[in-house]
Amino acid sequence: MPREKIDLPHHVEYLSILDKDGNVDQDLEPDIPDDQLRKLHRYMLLGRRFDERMLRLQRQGRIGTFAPIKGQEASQIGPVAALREDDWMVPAFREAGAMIWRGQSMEGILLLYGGFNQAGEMPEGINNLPVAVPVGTQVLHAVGLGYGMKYRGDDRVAMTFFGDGATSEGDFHEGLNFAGVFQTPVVFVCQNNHWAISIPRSHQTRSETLAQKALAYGMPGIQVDGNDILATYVAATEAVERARSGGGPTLIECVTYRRSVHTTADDPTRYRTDEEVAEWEERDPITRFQKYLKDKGLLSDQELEELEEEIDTEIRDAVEKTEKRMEELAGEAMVMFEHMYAELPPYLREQRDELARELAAKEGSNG
Amino acid sequence: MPREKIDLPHHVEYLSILDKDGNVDQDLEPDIPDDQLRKLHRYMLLGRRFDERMLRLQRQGRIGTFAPIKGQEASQIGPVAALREDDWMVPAFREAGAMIWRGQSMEGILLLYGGFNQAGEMPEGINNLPVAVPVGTQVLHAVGLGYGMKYRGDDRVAMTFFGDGATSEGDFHEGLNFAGVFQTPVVFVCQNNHWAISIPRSHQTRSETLAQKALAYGMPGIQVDGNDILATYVAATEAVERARSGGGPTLIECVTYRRSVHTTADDPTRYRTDEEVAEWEERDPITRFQKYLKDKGLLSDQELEELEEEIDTEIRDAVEKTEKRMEELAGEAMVMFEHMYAELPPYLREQRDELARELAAKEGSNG
Amino acid sequence: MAKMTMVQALNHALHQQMRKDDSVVVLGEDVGVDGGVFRVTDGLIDEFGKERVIDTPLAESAIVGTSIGMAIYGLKPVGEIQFSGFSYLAFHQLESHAARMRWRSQGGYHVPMVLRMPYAGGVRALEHHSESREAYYAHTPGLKMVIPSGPRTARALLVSAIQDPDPVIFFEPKSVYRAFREEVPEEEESMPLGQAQVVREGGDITLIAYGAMLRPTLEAAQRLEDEDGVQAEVIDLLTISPLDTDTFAESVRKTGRAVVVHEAPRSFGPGAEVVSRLVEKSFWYLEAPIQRVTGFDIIIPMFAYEQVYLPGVERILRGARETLNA
Amino acid sequence: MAKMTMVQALNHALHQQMRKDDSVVVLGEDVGVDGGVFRVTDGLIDEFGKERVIDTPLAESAIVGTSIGMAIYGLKPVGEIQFSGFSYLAFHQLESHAARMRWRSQGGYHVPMVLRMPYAGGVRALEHHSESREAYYAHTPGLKMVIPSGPRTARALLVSAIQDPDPVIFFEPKSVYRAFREEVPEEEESMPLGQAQVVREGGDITLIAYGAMLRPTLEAAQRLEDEDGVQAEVIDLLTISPLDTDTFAESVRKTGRAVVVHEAPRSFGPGAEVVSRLVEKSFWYLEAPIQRVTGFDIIIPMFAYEQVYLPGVERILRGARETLNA
Ligand SMILES: Cc1ncc(C[n+]2csc(CCOP(=O)(O)OP(=O)(O)O)c2C)c(N)n1
Ligand SMILES: Cc1ncc(C[n+]2csc(CCOP(=O)(O)OP(=O)(O)O)c2C)c(N)n1
Ligand SMILES: [Mg+2]
Ligand SMILES: [Mg+2]
Repeated sequence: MPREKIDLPHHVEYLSILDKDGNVDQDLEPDIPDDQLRKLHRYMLLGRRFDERMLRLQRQGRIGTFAPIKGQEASQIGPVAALREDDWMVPAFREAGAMIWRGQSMEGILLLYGGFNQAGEMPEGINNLPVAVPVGTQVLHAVGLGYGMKYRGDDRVAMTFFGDGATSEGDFHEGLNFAGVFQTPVVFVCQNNHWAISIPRSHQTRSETLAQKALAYGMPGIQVDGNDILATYVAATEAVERARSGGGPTLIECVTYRRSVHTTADDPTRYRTDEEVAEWEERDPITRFQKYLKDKGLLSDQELEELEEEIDTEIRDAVEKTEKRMEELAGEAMVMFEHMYAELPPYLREQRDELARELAAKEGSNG
Repeated sequence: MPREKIDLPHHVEYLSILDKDGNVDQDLEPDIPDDQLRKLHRYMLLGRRFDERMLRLQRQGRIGTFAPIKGQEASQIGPVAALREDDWMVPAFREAGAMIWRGQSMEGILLLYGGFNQAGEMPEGINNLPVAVPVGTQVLHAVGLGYGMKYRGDDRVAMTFFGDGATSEGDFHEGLNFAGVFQTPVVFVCQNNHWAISIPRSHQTRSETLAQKALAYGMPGIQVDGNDILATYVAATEAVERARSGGGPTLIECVTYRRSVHTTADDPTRYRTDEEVAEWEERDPITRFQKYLKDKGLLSDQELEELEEEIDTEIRDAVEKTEKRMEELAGEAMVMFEHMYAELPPYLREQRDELARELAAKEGSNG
Repeated sequence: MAKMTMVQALNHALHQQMRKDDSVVVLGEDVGVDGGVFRVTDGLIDEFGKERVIDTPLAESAIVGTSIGMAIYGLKPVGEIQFSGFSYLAFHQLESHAARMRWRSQGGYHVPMVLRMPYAGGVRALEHHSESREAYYAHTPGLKMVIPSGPRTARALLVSAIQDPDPVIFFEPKSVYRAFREEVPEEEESMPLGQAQVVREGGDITLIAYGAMLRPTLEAAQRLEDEDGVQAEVIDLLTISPLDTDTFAESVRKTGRAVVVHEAPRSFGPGAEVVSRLVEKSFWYLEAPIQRVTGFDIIIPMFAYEQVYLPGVERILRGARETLNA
Repeated sequence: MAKMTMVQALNHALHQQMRKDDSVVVLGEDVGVDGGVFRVTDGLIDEFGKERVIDTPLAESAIVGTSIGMAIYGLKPVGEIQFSGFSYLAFHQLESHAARMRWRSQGGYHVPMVLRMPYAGGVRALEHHSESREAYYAHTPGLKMVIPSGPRTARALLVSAIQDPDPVIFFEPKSVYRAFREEVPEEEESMPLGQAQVVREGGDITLIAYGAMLRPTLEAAQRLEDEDGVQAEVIDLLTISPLDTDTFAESVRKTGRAVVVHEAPRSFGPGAEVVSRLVEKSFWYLEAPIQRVTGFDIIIPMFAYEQVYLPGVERILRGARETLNA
């Protein structure tokens, strides 16, 4: 008949491998093949440059609102790099980098933010769900995918991304709880970028870390330096392996920072200081990793220059292709009736015909 | 650049004061006035007997479905005993004991389960919300009440009850998170009665305790022996005092057992064993407390007998009064149009008149 | 052929579909060991095991949200919400994802799930256990909304719903669950979704109903014949969305008069859509205003008064007679 | 009097009501420091502080659920849902509690809350940011559902909504937010909820609209006059529920013809209720089928096509002409 502290079997860890100047903790340094290291770097850089380009396109009115990833490259590319192609990735709406790593095209992403229904098409064989806008809701889909994998005996894993803000939503809770109970092979990656639009992390929840929320579901939680791609990669690899081998789900909190606007509709000067942003610039995930690669002899200044050019061309091509595609698609509004159901029911066929007649009449009167 | 365990400022405690045979841990024994001890006992016993009577009434078809409290008396009366009258209580649907302690009448409860709209009336000056059927949803109302108290500078507290099953719902999560962030004076009391209809506690969540879910919200959590009214009272008193003095919310998990059916529509033999139920009979909260009172010289066999009789009469009176009231109210179906809005809009006045005409016509043709 | 209640017929459909197709899984609160609070899933766990008949934690959004993920992975989840009054906790998953995945992915992914739930009044239940809010789902593009009226239609429609490649909300009128039995063939039987049935022919007036309201409507039709010499045509909608306009529009072109019956609140309810489509498709044939005999626009009362609230034979009769005399 | 946009007018109403009544509090995601993503709550936190202008964590159900508790405690919470497409996460709190507390407690408690949210299309936004699903709320007994059409009605209706003792869902047509300015008096001005306005008189046809659809409807009316010599009466519903039947039923008794216009999907949409009430109240005066000019029963497309989806002047004109020629 005591009053005593309860010992919990799980605890919460913090992991960091590359410090902010790019120095590596040799005890923790993972053994990643050179090619893979180069690939990680390439995709982070591509993500950064594509983001910059999209911002310009948006400012020019050539695409609509989108959510930049600047500063979060390591938080999303490290985790997906731990996946196999036949695993599944379930994004929120700020994972352009992860989506590209996983095989989605820049064209597709541009088309999405250009406002075209047709952007929904996923390239053949890519196991990514589409962007999910309602915050936190996609977490459950990953759990369902995970259930399917387990049910079918497939040794696959579902990884889902969400922000610090998303942890306040009921669906986050229900998803992690289901995953715990059913021990589904799911890796929950929280990109804690310190802000949910104007709400700072400290006001989102009173828990000291987001990782510790794992304790509520009897699963391991780990907080990592989200601007350290070695750490995000290592944490995710452990979690993916655990999930794949039947060890159940993991919550990973990547501590990072959204250095750009929330979306292009947002004005962050209303709620945060330039100093705070500048502080995080110093912890840039790409510069840091470049230092590491240079130290390892895997990246020279010239190689970097060449890579930048290559990426630039790639992005330019994608933009050009997409703008052409947008022009082609501009007149295809009738597509809005497609894919509502496997088969269009009669009343929708009538409505479609209604619209087709309207468009034909307009065409006629214009011609 | 370490890999290290994160220290959390809060930990989770377990508290038990009276053991299952009614022996008290003298170090932990609270200083409760004799009258209050007698009152705790009286309401537990009343709760038990009223429950038994309701079950019979239901079996006789005189009331509808309800949720018995048998075995959980200490889990709900201990906590509300820590409240002041001007505090607020926000129940789920299995808190008849707490409701009565807080001043609701047995007549009102019987009328509710008798299926009458009029049961919703709360006696003047009683700060209880009505029964909330959708699991977990009421938790948020307590947080809103708490916000109001804080905003108004009232030194009050809101206490809300819910079950183990409710902890899986998104609203539980959102409620505790808001309470943590806004430091509202709310005490969250989970009656972990081991079952959510047929789902055992172990299948509801993988966390080892429900109390540890508090860590996700940066608030203290405590698990108590829910069949020990001294423990539930002490834990609640601490939490209420903390809340009242601006120390924020607490999660209390009362570990107890639903010894009866889930509701009268349920057949528990489908999902649990008689042995399990029998085991918990041995940990009965009332017998245990009676032993304690007897040891303290606060209860004799004769006093108990008298009390039982007194309670019996009280319940009989309540049942009689309610049955008379039900007869009176049976013809008052028009009440269904009342209290939909402060003022009935025109289309509803029309519908009300429509029904009034229909009932008058029926009356006429019967008469 | 066996005589079955609606509960038995639904249970039969689930057994049969699960035997036939191992991608069919059942999930929800108390659907496994307990067999469902109404016993619709009784015995499934014994035959198919707990991986396929999944007792979930208490979380409606998670039931629907994980079903979506399962369905995308190729399973055919049949989720249960214990009462339709609790489906609102999952409303966003239904509106924002189940209904949209096919569209959002331009056909790349689809969500062949069924979400079953008991709905409507008449069983003396607690608050939130008696609502009829099918209009919420019927108004949601991307969903289908089905409501059977008896054991045989329940079985056949559930089979179709399970086999349908898109998400189907399946409301089961709980007052019909054990109210009567019908012959139900042993072999699989399905019925196309989106097709209403003329269940009684007549040339004088069209009565349109569904779910638990079908039986009182049929009874009213009989009384119209017996007492007024009026031949009422009765249509059982069966699918609320996509609504089979042709069947009732055609009937009203013949009868010129219509009454639509439902338990749901009247305003912005399913009846309004039926009326509107009749105005659009059969206006010139109308000889009288179309009547709505429905629940009132209030919260369905606690059970002591629910029978007064619910449309019954008398109220339907009165509506029909007013329409006939208009 | 000052010329204000709808955003300014709403902001003005909030400032004024908060100054007048310290029980009015504002809460939601980004409503404080950021002033709301559309700036409707701009400046409030500076004047009233963060206890009254509450930046909440990201959780819609909690915004509504805690508002309910606050309202019961005597506050008048004005919650904001960032976009109506995210209100479904709180649907159960609205249906099961906000709408029912007065009823459940037989008048003991009531919920004087307002839930504001931008709705509808036209601003080139992402998925879920352009929906019009007012019918969900209009079909829910216990709620009121209000949609202003311009700065002045927005201000006056928001004042009434805040002062109303019952829960009001307040949809703000975001394409109108900054589209034009209107004179708005400095003094408090309110308008009764549940009352439609005849905004243009005419004897030949009645056009019924609300929200962002009012302006194209008025433009169509002007063109009917200019091009067809037809006098259209235009009614702005303003409150969807309780729906002011009298105003439009009377108008149609005069004109015999009606078109109802909305962005929401057609089937089971608000227009269906308008049609049904016209059938019930003005049937014998109808000279043509009532037309619904509405959004299609599909998910509103991504923004490249949204203008094709949305009813515009041309589509309204066509509907009106068909009705006139029927
Ligand atoms: C359910 C829901 N509520 C509100 C929004 C509007 N909104 C979009 S992003 C966002 C903040 C998200 O914060 P976080 O989860 O931290 O992700 P981040 O934007 O930082 O990547 C909000 C409030 C939304 N999309 N979905
Ligand atoms: C949102 C919701 N889902 C489902 C139900 C049906 N239901 C009523 S009680 C209950 C189990 C509740 O379990 P718990 O929270 O442990 O409380 P207990 O019944 O044990 O007191 C269920 C599933 C409900 N009332 N509300
Ligand atoms: Mg964030
Ligand atoms: Mg329980």
